[in-house]
Amino acid sequence: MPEAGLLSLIVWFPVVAGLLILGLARSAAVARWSCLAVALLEWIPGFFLWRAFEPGGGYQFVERHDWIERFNVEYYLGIDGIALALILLTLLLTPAAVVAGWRAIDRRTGLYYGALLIQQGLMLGVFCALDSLLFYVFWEFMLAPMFLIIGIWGGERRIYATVKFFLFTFLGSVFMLVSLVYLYLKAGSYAIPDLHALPLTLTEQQFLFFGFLAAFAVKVPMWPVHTWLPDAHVEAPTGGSVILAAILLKMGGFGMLRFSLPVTPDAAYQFAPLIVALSLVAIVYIAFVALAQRDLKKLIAYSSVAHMGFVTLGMFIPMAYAGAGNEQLLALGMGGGMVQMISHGFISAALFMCVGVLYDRVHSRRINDFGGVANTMPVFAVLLVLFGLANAGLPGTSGFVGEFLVILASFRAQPLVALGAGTILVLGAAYSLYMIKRVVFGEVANEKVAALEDLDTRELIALGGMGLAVIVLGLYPDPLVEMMEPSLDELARRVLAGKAAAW
Amino acid sequence: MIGLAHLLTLSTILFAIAVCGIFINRRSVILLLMCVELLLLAVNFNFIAFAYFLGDLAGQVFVFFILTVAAAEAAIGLAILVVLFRNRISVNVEEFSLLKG
Amino acid sequence: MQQLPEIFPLILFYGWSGILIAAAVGVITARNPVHSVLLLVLCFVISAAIWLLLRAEFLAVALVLVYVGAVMVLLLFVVMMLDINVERMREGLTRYAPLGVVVGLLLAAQLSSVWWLRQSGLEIAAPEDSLVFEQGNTQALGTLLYTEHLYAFEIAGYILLLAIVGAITLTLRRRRGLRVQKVSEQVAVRPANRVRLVRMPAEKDE
Amino acid sequence: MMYEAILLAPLAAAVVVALGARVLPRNLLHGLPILAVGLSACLSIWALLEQLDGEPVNVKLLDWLSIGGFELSFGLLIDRLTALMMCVVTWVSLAVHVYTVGYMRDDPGYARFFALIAFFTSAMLLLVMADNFMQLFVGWEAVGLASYLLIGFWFKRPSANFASLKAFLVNRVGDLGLLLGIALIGGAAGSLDYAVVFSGAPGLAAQEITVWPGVSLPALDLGCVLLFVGAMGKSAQMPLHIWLPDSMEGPTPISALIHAATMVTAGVFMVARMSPLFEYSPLALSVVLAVGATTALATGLVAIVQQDIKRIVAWSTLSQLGYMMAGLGVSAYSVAIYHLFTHAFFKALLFLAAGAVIVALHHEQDIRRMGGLYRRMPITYATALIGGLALAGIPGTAGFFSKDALISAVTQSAGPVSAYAGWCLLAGVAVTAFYSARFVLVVFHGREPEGASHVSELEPRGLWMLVPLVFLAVPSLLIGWFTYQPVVLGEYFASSLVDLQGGTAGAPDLGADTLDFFVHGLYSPVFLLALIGGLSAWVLYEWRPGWRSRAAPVLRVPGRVLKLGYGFDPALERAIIPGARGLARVAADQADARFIDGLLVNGLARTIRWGSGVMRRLQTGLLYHYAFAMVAAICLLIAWVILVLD
Repeated sequence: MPEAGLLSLIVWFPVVAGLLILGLARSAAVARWSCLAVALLEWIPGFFLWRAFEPGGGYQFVERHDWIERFNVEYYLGIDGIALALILLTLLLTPAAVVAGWRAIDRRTGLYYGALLIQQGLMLGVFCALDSLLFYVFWEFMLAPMFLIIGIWGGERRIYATVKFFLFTFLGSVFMLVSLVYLYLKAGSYAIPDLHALPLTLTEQQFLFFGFLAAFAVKVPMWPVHTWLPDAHVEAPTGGSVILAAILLKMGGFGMLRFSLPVTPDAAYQFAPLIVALSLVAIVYIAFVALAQRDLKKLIAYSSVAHMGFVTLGMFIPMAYAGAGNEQLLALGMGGGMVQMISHGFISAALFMCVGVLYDRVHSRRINDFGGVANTMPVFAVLLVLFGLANAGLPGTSGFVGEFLVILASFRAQPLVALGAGTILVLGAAYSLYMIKRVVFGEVANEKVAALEDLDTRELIALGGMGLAVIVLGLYPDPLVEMMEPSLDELARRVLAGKAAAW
Repeated sequence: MIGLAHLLTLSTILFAIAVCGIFINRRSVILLLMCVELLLLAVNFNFIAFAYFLGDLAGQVFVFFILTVAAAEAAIGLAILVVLFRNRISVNVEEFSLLKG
Repeated sequence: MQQLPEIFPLILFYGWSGILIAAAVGVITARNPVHSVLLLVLCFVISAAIWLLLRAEFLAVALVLVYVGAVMVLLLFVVMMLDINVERMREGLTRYAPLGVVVGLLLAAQLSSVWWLRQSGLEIAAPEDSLVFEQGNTQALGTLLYTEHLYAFEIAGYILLLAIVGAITLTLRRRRGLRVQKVSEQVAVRPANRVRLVRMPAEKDE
Repeated sequence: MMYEAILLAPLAAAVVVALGARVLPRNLLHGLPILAVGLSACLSIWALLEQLDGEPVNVKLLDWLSIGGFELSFGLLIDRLTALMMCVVTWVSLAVHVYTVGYMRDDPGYARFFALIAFFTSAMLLLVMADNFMQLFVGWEAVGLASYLLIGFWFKRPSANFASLKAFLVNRVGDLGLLLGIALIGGAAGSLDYAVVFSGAPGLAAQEITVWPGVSLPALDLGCVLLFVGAMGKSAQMPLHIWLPDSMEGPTPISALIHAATMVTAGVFMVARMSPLFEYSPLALSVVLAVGATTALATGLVAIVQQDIKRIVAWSTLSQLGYMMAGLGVSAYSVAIYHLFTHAFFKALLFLAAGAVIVALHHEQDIRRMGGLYRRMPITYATALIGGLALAGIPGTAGFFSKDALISAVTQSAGPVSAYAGWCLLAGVAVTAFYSARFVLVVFHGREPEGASHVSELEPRGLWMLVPLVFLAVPSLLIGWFTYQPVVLGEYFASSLVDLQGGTAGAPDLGADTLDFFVHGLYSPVFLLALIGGLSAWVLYEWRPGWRSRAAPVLRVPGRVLKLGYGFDPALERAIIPGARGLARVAADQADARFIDGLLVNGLARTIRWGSGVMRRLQTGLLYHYAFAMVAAICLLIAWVILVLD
């Protein structure tokens, strides 16, 4: 397969297909199957992308054309190892999101599946974009399908949730736009590599850093701008939740690696203690919040916040305390954060799908409505326990790898921070397993649970596939890390070199 | 000889009268329209005066366009007025507060 | 052209100005809207006269034709057409008069202050020196309009067109149940719409 | 290849059984795991023999990942310590596998159980065969997972679910320490490979860790203490011991395999494995010694008052683990491991015997409803007696050799807490003998309870359960005679354990050879104490039971304290759990829902709505208001032009 245009194909194929499904699919079955087919077909270029990618080769598969000449905006695509990992994650998880809505979405299916595919394409666009304005366009457009998915097929309070979701994320990204425009005025270009190379004074960097932080912190989401997430998750249909948790949240972390760290390295260095503090709060405090949840989806949503805290912690802790020039430590922390993102993508998607499986059957998400599910759904119970344990960071599952690396990096930087982060070992296990204890174990709690049917083939394939991914990533994360490592090393070098001195 | 001051004073007085008119006539939309015409007239006076005294026809061109737009405005305004009256049987300004927040 | 005394235009100006101001005051104070409109017509006519003094012949004529001839007639038409309760319209006239006067005076004072303040520094060229007025006013204006301001002129045309269309659409009243000939339907009709051929089984004799 | 087979055979069996639970015939469901573990067991013996006259072997399995200067991989390190542990794990596991066929015969979760214990065996092997800290942690957590799933095996029971959750979480507290310790060592040594870290131990001892700006701690002391916290969790040292008695909710084979013989000794193994590090940290060793000795005595006392047959053995396990830790604390690593080795056999034996009794009595676990079973269950009785004697450390049994050597090592050490530890352990001997005797006497002697006439050990499970009992009884009784000489006195562990402080060498009480030590043991105060303990149990439970009720008023308060387990469990259930829940509720309902979401987020929205409400009132909809505003604005604008611009 020719490498030129591969990225464009990956980005636009689902968008076009989504538009077609949205416009043409007359019956639910057609919409479902064609959407699934498109999502699976995307794996083919994805596979070629993966095979042809060379770790350490800088930005690859570059496509560069003029877009808006007047402002020097370009259609500029290209990926490094970090983006590739997230692209593969997106490609792998989209079919799961399609399957997740198989039963639950029974009205306006064409619109739903169209929106899902468009969403996928736009998210891939974010990962591929090397022009910051293009990045921003994808970034903002991405909100629209999710807005529809939650707003149309959501639960009772969906309007509140969508408005909250939209306002939060939109408000944040507007600040990013301001930062981008400032950078453009300064650099005369929107190309991300140019922005990386642009020298900036410390004061400039401070303002820009907070501009970017506003956008990315909301997306991650970091404490205390996280409250949109539980609401959005609770109201979203399962497929929406899967996409939201698995991929949308990763935008924040990705953005930090693309912008916050390399564009404003000195400010990042300066404000790292702040980010670390926020991350710690997210890990410890949110874990407690999760412990008290009565709604399955809320619990998982809060645990997402806590786990994403590890991502930001990993990215910033090496800078917060270690001396400059400690590239390896920074690469370790960022690598931990990245692995954590990928792993959390699978785990949270799977957990939300599990909740969806239960919700499709019982139409409830309250933990108290369940109990003894293992009696009637043994296969499902095994998978849920697996994902619960992965969520608790059990070694052998992917959840462990990221946490391990981040704690390793944290301890080297600041032992007490590692201690605080390490409490996730106990707290994460507490809320995950406490949930499992109440849902899966025990006697059959009520007639609804007694009437449960175990997974059907589609669900089994989707969940089983994710389970396999979680275990494989946990036992053998080397290929993933190898893919990202050169990019991370390069990034770490760039960040630690700083900019203010150059100016 | 007529000076610029004469004309400007005249237009000022005319303008002030028209503004007064807007405030005095709190009832009729028609009168408001008429006051607006008066305002425009006052402004036109200024343009014509300056065109004359500065020897620049641009002022007159401006007046030309103002007349055009004012004619259009009057036509549309009156049309709206007619529709309004047809629906509400009144042209009383105080009865119209649809835009109230 | 016979030279008139210098003072003559000034006298004309003062006279017309007086009438103009009086008419304007009348416009806003007349109890009957019809009177107001008529007084406004007077205002426009007088203005046209003053504009003639300022060598804006074309505009003066246009003012009379367009405004007095068209707009004001339209206004008068509307006023008379609409059955306006004159007495009710005039309520509260005196109530708001002081406010109106104050606002008007304030504005007048401010506007003139601009003039008085700036007067000293502003050099006004003598009107006779200007070459612009050598040729006929209409010709000069026309030249300007059709060359330099052609786009604006075109746009003005569109605005007028829009105003016409707008005014018509707004006031056009579609009455329900009115029997109107629909020509397009009549032309487009097909035999099948009008005649239905029915196949009936032949009646059998029992 | 062989070494990989040892590790992977049980895992493969577990996977096959788990996936084929519904399709495989019953014979294969237990046959496959037994064959696989049997294979591992035989290969472990082979590995041990290889090690007896060979060099340690290091096998690389898989590159896990490498990033930021860390190269993490899975690998197998087989030296003498590992080989011994492998033998213990696989052989006890094999016995338990066989026993399970009988014990779990009627359970609907038959396949699940075999899959899990086979998985556990693999995980435990992964732990002991690890050649780096990361893999150690992976194995560490994997055995924890197996333990969690097996304690909660009967998932319909609320008590089992609670116990499994408790076990996992308490273990996780310890794991946190272990993980931090690993992180510390990884950071300080720049690698997580045993070889690299151990060879750099002297350098590590000189490093300092800045915990807080201005506060530095010796890296190795901190690291070893953190590692030991991990060991405290897994090996159930006070105060992290609370999960182990509750873990008896799991099926008895599990209690024997995981919660007596293997997993709980992982902490001991780990500290021994880290001996090159601990040797440079006298502080950490003192902590180990103090915690171990305290646990040994305190938990032994609790065993006296237990009425549940399994809990007696469980608390005694805690006590014995304390002994092992104490041994580690005086650098007598080989002796501690030796005690681990013998303890694995006799404690598994005791558990399996207890299980046989439980099954025979139709899941009755209260010893007050037992008695006189020696007639009905002679083989079980004989094996339990052997186990009890070994546990009490009667000279000649396996327990004697290891425990006496251990006590000798501790009492002759000269550390800061040695005296305290020595007294604890000596007192513990009497306590151990007392509860061992009580266990045997109350269950097998005394008056037969009503309805016990039909009890038979041959029916219905038969040989499946008796063979493992006999199989374990033999080493419990005899193995000391063959192994004491090389392991404790000889140089068996010379290549794998580092003993700078001289914990075992120079202890004259250890005897010149095995027989010498045995004879020496007969005269030692330890034996005397054991006799006193055993005899007093005989007096109170067999000869003069009435004395117990007479002593009752005096012993009420201490008895109550012991019954409550010194208040750890009530503290957990009344303070820590409700406290955590309350904190969670406050965090969720007040801080998050009410403050952040309610006050800040929705508060902002409300403020905007209020503001727009105010602004809305300006929009009256009345024309002249707008007109007035416009004119006023024009006035202001002109005023601004006049006053400011001029």
